[in-house]
Amino acid sequence: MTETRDVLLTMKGLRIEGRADETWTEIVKGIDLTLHKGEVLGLIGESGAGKSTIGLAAMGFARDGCRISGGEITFDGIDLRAASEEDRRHLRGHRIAYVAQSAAASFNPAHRLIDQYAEAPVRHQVMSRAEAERDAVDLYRRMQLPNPDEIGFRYPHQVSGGQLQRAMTAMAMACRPDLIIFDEPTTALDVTTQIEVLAAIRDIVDQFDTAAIYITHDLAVVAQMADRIKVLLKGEEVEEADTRTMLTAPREAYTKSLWAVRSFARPEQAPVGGGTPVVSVRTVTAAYGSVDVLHDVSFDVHARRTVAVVGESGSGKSTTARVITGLLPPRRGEILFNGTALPPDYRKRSRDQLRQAQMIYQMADTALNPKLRIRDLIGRPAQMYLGLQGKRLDTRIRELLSLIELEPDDYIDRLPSELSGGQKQRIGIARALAAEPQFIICDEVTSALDQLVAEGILKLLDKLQGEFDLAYMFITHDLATVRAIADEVVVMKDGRVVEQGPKTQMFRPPHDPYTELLLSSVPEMDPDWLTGVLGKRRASG
Amino acid sequence: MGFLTGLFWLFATIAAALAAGWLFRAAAIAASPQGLAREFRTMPLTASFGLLMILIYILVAIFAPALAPFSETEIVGREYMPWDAVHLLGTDNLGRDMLSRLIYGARNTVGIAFATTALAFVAGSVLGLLAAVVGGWLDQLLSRAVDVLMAIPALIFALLLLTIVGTSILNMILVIALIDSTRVYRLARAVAMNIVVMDYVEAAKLRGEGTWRLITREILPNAMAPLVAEFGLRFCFVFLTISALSFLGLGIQPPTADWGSMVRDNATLISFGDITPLLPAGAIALLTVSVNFVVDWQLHRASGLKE
Amino acid sequence: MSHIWTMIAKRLALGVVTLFVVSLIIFLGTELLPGDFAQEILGQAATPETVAALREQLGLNDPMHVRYANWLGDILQGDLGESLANGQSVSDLIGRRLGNTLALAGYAAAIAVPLSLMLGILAALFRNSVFDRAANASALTSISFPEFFVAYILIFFLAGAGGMFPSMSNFRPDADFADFLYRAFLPALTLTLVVTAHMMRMTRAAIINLLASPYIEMARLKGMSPMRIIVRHALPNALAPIINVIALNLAYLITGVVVVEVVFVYPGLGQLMVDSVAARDMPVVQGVALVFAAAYVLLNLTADVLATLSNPRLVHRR
Amino acid sequence: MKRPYGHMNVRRRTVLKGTAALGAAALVTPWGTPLRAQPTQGGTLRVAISTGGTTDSLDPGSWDSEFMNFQAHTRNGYLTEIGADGSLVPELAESWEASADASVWTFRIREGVQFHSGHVLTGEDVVASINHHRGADNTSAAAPIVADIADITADGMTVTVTLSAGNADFPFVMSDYHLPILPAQADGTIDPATTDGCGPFVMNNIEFGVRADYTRHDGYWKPGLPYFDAVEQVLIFDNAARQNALISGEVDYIDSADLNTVHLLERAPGINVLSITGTQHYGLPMDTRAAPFSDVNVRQALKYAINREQLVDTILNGYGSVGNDHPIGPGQRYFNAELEQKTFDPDRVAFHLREAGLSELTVDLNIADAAFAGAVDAAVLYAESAAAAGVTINVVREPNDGYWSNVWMQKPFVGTYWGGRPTEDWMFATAYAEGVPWNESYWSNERFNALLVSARSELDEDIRREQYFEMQEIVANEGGTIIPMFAAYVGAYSDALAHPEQVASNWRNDGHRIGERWWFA
Repeated sequence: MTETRDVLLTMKGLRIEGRADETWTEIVKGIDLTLHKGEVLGLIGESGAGKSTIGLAAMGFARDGCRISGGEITFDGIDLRAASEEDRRHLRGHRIAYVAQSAAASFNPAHRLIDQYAEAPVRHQVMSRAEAERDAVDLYRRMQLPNPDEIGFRYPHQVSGGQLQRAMTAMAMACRPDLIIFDEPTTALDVTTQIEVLAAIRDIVDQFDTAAIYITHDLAVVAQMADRIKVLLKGEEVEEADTRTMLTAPREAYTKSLWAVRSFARPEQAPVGGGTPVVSVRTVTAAYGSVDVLHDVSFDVHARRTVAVVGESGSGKSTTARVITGLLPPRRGEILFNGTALPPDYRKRSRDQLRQAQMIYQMADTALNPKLRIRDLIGRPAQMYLGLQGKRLDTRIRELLSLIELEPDDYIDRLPSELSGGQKQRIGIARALAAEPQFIICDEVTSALDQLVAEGILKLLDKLQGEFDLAYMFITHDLATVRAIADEVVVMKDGRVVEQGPKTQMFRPPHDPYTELLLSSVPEMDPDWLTGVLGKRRASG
Repeated sequence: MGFLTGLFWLFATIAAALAAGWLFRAAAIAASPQGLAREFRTMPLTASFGLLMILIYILVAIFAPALAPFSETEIVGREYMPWDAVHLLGTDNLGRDMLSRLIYGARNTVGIAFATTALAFVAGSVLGLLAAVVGGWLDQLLSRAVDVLMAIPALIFALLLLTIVGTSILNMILVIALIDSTRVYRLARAVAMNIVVMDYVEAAKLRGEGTWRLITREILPNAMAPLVAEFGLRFCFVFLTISALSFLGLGIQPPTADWGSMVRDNATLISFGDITPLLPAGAIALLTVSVNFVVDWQLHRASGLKE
Repeated sequence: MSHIWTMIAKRLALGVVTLFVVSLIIFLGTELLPGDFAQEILGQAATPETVAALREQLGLNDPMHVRYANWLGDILQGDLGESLANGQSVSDLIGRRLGNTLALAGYAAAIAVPLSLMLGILAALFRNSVFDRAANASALTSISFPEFFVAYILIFFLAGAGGMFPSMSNFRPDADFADFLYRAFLPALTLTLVVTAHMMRMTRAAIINLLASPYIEMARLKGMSPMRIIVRHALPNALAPIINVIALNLAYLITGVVVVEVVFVYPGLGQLMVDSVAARDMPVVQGVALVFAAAYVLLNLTADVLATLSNPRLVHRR
Repeated sequence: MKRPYGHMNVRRRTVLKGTAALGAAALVTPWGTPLRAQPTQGGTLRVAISTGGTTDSLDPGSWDSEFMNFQAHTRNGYLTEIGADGSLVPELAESWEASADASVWTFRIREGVQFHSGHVLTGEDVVASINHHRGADNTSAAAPIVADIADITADGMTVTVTLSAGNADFPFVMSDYHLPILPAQADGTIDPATTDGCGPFVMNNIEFGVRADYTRHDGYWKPGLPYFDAVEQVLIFDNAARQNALISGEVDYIDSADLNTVHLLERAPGINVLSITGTQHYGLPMDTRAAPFSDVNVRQALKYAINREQLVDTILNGYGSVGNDHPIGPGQRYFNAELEQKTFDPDRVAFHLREAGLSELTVDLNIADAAFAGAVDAAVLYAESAAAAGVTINVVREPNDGYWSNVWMQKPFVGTYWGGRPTEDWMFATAYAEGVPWNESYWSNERFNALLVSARSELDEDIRREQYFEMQEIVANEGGTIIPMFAAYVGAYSDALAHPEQVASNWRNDGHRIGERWWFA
């Protein structure tokens, strides 16, 4: 009796289909799931695993172009598939709430936070508008938002990403639901912000004893949040166990490979003993309009070496890249290439100078023209810089595709939309290689990818560096990536270099306080990590 | 009773149109190669019907001399003869065969409207994309010039220009295209502005690509969807402009048959409940609706909204 | 808010420049027209001597730039000049007609704007339904008929012998408001049919465009009803394009309705402009062109300001 | 009331033929509706006029639209009036007499005529009104017709006009619509912007290109007139709109019906169509100085190559009559009915071409609808019939706007229209005399010019008739203008209106005097 009352949500043999080109394909293939009251279940898997789809199905909801085709979903005794749309609507936001990945995109830009907070309680007739407003302030305070009394009266764009994510969690709590679906709530945040949000979410879930499904691809994060973890792969369950068991003794090979992802690190290289750097950034100060965003930035990148530029969003990493590529001529300072100063504006650079420095972008989706085929995407630089035509061009394209480990015959005539995220990123790499450069800027190239895929990309880049004597400048906010690939590290904050040196030195104390904060904020695969860090910070701060 | 009969015919027409669309779609799927057939399978019946109609209009326009029982301008009988076996739709105000003029009208009207819209699009979108890509003074110059041109009421501006340059068909195409191209420019520039900030455009710029290649390879293919949608609406606005000009005496000049002028010439009949002017007007309306059905379908595909 | 005032000031300055260039273009355009006022007004019934005498009398023999400079000088002092044809003050002439034009445009807009918003919202709500397709098809049909034809059809059904409404809107100067509403109903209805489709399609498209946004999904997951999602969550964010297309159509209602004016015998500015161009009555042509251009500039400005105000990002800076 | 279309055709044709035979102003009364004998008082006449514009003005010298012409006769009085039967009758001039050479005219002004402002008419007003159009550099459209006045003086109620040459038709000239009698100001001039007048109606307001409103002038000198209490005059430019206004009862009278659909209008209940053939004619002038038109045989060939009946049937929809290449209408005093009517005759075309020494003939005809309604269609029809006679006519369509400045009298073969003039002399002197500004065909004929001068001051009726007959023959056979048709004035009115048995043919709208002559039944 107690056992059944304790169960909040069950799914049995859940099947969900998605539509592509007028045909339905199964994307969730028979999932069973049980969630008890007050329990937090972590759903983990790579993109395409069906995590979000299952999470939404828990609300009886299928995205446009998807349909729940089989199985049972029972929430607190209510059969969600059989219930009317009206009834399901009444549950949503009221008894089951949702926290989305990007709060910045999921808050309606046209309304103030508190209006959006109050909407569900007022519409579901849980409380009056005035009560809702009072309640909002209370929850904002509990979520440790600054100025809880007035922050609700701001518009979403006036609030930072981390704060928005907390406000969204507060909004989900508004009706005191029995269940909250957290759909990658911290993926889009900087590490230092992520830790605060994680703490706030965990606190509030504890305080109200709310059950939750926590969806993420980040093992370290789920370790902090979940009581149990379910691992998914391509719409099927791999295994499920309580968190500690799962972390210490994964049963399945796939799970083990996930666990092993962080092991890649290239061997340490001897420090550079002089010689002309390929690229040298010399005391660069740059401004957007009249506001300086870079102050006296200097560093060198040598051949066969990778310099990682680390920092949170707004630290000036990408601006530095724009200065090097010539998109943003600096106000002071200069860029030397093999010891020679480059014209500050890319339009003044020679074709060969342009060829020598290539760039790989973070979002492969926007970096590849969606209307061009792979052949044209990577053939163009070869054709333009090296004058390859016809048969020779075709051979070169195939060569490049082989280099990035894609089967030429299969891929040469595809459109970007017919590729996975990792494959797109590989095309970006091939495009850079096609120019036969000496220097490549990699701008957060792995941050949008699943960890397994990301690791593949990093290994590929490492291999290519050896083969072609490339110099890399690696822009990232992810210290795991730094650990994996960098030779030297440049830490930036607010447009300034706060610390720089060889990787080994960087991961060894003593640190600059900011570097320390960055390092300590990276989640670890230890369920007690978050509690520990918070305890330490409270004690010291 | 009359209302019910009307309703019956309305539904009968819609049913017939959808049936025609269905048959056409089936035929198109059967007749076309694999890739194309898949496109057709996703086509809603409205779009299929629209495509069929456009095809018929094009065929009629091309084969007008073979299809029309009489010549475009020949006076074959008394004025305003009723419908009979020889003159299927009767004769017009000068005694010319109505059906023949309708058929020739397809050639003139569709041809002129298409040429005008196409010209407006080429001019407007090239300049709009150029302004977005090059930016700076060129953008300022073009945008301010377009502002000024748009501040002059289109119809009155057309009237003025046509009076200056004379009312030949070529002049009319040029003048309307000029005026319409300002509207296209604005749209093209706005759309391109969203595309030039994309990383792939930045990549192409850093690669050292020229402006022309940036426009034609990187931006234009990605700006096609909204431009195509605009094309559909512009296409019918061109019809309207031409017929409004005809109304004011500056449109396509007789004896050339065009639907706008044919509506105009016979328009007074409607005051007496005679449906003759509905024929050319209906021909315009049917084509407009068809074009926009197809455009809607293309737009829906491009928007990626799956429902 | 101060940045909005700055924007308004800048745009107004730009608007003045636009007006200046428009007046120059219209002036040159009218100059290029064959014949001049003296010839046109005296027409076939004029001897070369009378034409020459009239030309001298009106100062048409001055060089072009002198005449333009004179005209511009007067404008800067707030004087629109006098009609060459009948010596009436251009501002009086325009003033009367402008009132009529604005009244008709306002009348049509008062029907068309709410109607098209409502239809657009409903079409977005019931997208791809029979209602959506029917609304879309009938809207397209109504804009693919020439204006004058729509007008004739309406007259046939709603006026005619024993009809409900007058076929002619030529009201007495002392007509009251109710009389105006009654007499101007058919032209307003014609214009409504002409502009509704465009605004409706834009409303629908702008809303549907947003339906894939995460915040719309969020609203659905908060259990909000479809109607509320459209009206409360999508519409406020779709306002900018909708306002723009409304402004464009209002500008059309003010500047582009000469055909409807002719059919319904409505004494508006369009007919005045066409008459004056035909007669080469330069001061009137210039005056009306300025009014039209000013209407366009002001409407665009208003649209931009409203679109800005509808976007909290632009109103409430960080 | 409805009748089948075919029936109408027959009726129309019969009436038109009858008109020609009668040689008088024609009145088509719809299917013999009996005319009310007893005019009744009261009501507001609402009239829709077809042409006019915002560029109209109150200055009588500028009047050129039907709108202003209508207001002219509704508001004003004239020295003389052309009666419904085409004869000249006294109006503000009680009587007049001429010197033997017709060069000095003395008018006796009517006593006790009051302007709307209360001012009482004297000879000074007449002199001031005429002088408004006189003098060097005068821009009045009427300046040419008063150019012959050497001197005009008033002595109380007598006005004496001295002409530079004799003119037997001078009193006719005084009926021209540009010459209303307006009150003289202290300085002996008239105020060209005045809305005063001494006609049957007081003008309350006028908005050019839109409307004008009048109320009855209670002190009008013609006993019992006018019948209406008020007149509302509106401008409706669009054919369909005008007809709709009549059908829906918005107006009682429209001055011009769309010839394309007039047969349908006739069938509408309660609507009568009024068709008057007067002096309005359409023409195709050739520049007689330019080859090949300088050869009279070429001109004759072109005149025989046109199918006049077809043009009247198609372009005028039957509302009009064929022309005989001279500008004198069948209703006029000295119309030459004995002249052989030219018809489409390929043999004669061939004959004249042979005479001209040509094996074939190709000419350009530059034309626009501004020349007359349906001008381009007429040109297309002409080209078709001419082709059948072996003459190639290339129809070159010109823009309407600017037609009168750039094409007419500039290109060698064009289209034209004339509202006509009430007297033969006036018409010939305006457009056919050597060297006059509007001699459209740049035609010159010695015999014709001599006859014109002698007939002008000829007071003997028979001699005068003979002279005008000969002039018509010369113009028809040697002149440079093809005049294929006389177009009727086709208006329409509601059943509620009634009019006298005879309706004037000198202008539309019963000589624009509907306000004074018609009444509500």
